[in-house]
Amino acid sequence: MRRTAAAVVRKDLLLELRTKETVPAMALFAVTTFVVFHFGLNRGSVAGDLAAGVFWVTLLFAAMLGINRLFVAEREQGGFDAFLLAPTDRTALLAAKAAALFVFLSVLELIAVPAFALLLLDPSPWPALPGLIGLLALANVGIAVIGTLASALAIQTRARDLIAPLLALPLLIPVVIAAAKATTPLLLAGGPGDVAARWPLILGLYDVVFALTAYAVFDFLLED
Amino acid sequence: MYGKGLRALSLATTVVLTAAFALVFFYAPNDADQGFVQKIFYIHVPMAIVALCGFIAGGVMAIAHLRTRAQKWDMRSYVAIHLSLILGVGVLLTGAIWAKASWGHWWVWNEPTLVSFLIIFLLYACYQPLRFSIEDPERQARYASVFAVVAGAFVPLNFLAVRLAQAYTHPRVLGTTGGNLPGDMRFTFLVALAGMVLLFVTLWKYEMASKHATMQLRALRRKLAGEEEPVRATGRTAAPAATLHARPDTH
Amino acid sequence: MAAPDEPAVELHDVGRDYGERAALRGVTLTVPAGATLAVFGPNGAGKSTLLRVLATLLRPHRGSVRVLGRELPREGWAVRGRIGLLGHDPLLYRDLSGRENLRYQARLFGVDAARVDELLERTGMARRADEPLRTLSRGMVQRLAVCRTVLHDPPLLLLDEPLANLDPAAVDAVEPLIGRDARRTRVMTSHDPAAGLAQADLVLGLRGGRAVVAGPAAGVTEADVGALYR
Amino acid sequence: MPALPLDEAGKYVAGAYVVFVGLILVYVAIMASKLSRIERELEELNELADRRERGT
Repeated sequence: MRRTAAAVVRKDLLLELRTKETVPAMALFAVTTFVVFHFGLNRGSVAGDLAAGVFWVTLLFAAMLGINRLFVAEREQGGFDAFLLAPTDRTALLAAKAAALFVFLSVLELIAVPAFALLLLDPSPWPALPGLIGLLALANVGIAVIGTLASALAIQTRARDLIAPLLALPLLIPVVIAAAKATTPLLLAGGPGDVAARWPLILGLYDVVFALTAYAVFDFLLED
Repeated sequence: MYGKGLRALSLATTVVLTAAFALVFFYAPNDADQGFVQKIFYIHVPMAIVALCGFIAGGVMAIAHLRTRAQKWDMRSYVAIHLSLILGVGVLLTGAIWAKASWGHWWVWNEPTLVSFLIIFLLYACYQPLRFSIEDPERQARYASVFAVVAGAFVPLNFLAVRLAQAYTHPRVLGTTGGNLPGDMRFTFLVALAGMVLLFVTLWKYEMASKHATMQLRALRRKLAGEEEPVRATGRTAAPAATLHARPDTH
Repeated sequence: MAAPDEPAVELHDVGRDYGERAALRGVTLTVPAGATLAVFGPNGAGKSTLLRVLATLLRPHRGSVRVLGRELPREGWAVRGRIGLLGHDPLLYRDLSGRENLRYQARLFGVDAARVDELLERTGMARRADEPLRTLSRGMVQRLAVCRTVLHDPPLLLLDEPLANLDPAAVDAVEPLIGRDARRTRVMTSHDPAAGLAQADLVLGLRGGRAVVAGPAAGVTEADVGALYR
Repeated sequence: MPALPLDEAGKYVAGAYVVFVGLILVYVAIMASKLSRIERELEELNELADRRERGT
């Protein structure tokens, strides 16, 4: 299982390096959205819960671009058949695609977080950084698992670019709730307060439950 | 096959529902602070509970469908979710009316059951479009079941997350679950809930009978028409379609 | 390799539907190990469906399927590493190079990377192995697809019009890999009765999902095959 | 929020119950249209059976 998953992740990262079609688009989308928020909210800078809200909503919608592109190569260039013909464990595809999406999200955040700090964030980001990185990792897992499942469900349909976000967004609301609530104290104007332990715990629990659910049902999407 | 218990069931539903309405208006006292408006509670909350249970039931039937590959489970899951969606519309409308009456505007964010119900409704609203946009009937059934299982697991999680989020911003204004209601109001609520459950089961059996009849009809058409007559294109539907290998009479 | 006397492929009354239309209806045939079965029939007769069922990509809805001594779909996992499918779609990523694609496939099949270089050499693709597929000609992509098909040296080859629109040079390059070979059983579809019959030990004629012609190649003439297409 | 005067509250409560009953009626109407479709198809099949019987 791990050998197959590693092979698929390696291929996806290589494919992304070659085509550079997903991650750059997500990063540009995120930065542009910050600008839009600036004019939308017509505020020079944001802090506290508003900052957390702007940050997480932008990340969520940038992630939608990655989710829409996740299985396109498999669908259009026979990747599914190539994978199913090999002696592979079907759920390895779920693990691999989720890992690939996790990497894409992490690279996106490498660009989005500094941009956010530069463009909109009122307090200095440095003290909040360690806490933020931990939260980002937890949230990325949730977004990666749910995004992969939604993308796999939508890829076989005709209206796939519409169905995937419509499936993923409601499922991601608990992630946004927990992430935003946990980030708010970090971005307070007066400097980071302590994060209530409850929210990262909820985020972690949600990730685990959804990973198990996805693991249980994913095979049925590939059986024909 | 499904129509068997229908007559008795619909009779029981009408009796219990009318009894519930009677109790609501003539027996249950007005709520202390909410007054007459609280009567909406007796219909809004049972509908919400039944709709949520319908979604979860749809998920359980979907698990049965994925495991046994029997087409009848897919149909049952489809009808359960389809009905819960219709009830869901009712829940949101009555919820809005109740919000307008109690708090003066059509939508409130401080009522966790209403908020999480909206999220669940938005998720399940994708069920029909997802089914409709997959051509191959067997894959349509399988993908719909995977969706139903995932969404079924999401229902309780979503409730938890929203309730936790709400609890720490502004404490709940009024307990909407039946738990802390005085005796006579609680009894009325339970009768109303029973009526709603009966209504759901009746409509479910009713729609299952109708869908089953359509399947029998199509099978008969195939037998009679054989290959020569092109089967009149029934157009694409989100509803489960007959597939050859799952003969409708396999129960 | 299936046990010597065990037939490589055994179908009994196999059916597969697509919604209300039956793509395969009551197909029964047996292909001994090492033999070549030629499959003829107009488009939509069920040729590709048959190959995908044998390749464990499609579950049969009716009847029983045994491939390389294993019953499908229950024991699909056991034969998956021992079947090679060459279809119309090369199943390779256009934006990756030939070598990268085959390295990826080698990792999926647990085959050592040296085999990739050997196959690239044998099909004359070594020189252009590092250019993205989208810059290569149809013939070259088909050669790489053949490499992917035989990468894990499968005892059963499923070939869907393998030599269609290939230039002679490409045909010579791939012939040794997917041509007749006692060690390998082949199920080959084709539209060219002459070429197909020449290579075949057994023949299967499909029409509307039904097996209308089935039996040893000796008893079948080009006219019988032609009749399928009228 | 002080309890609404009865007539105004009554309006809302009545509205809620009308929505409930309305929903059921809409549902019955949908099912009725499905029933009529089944009826029409059955008639067609009957004709088909008769034609089949007369061997045409």
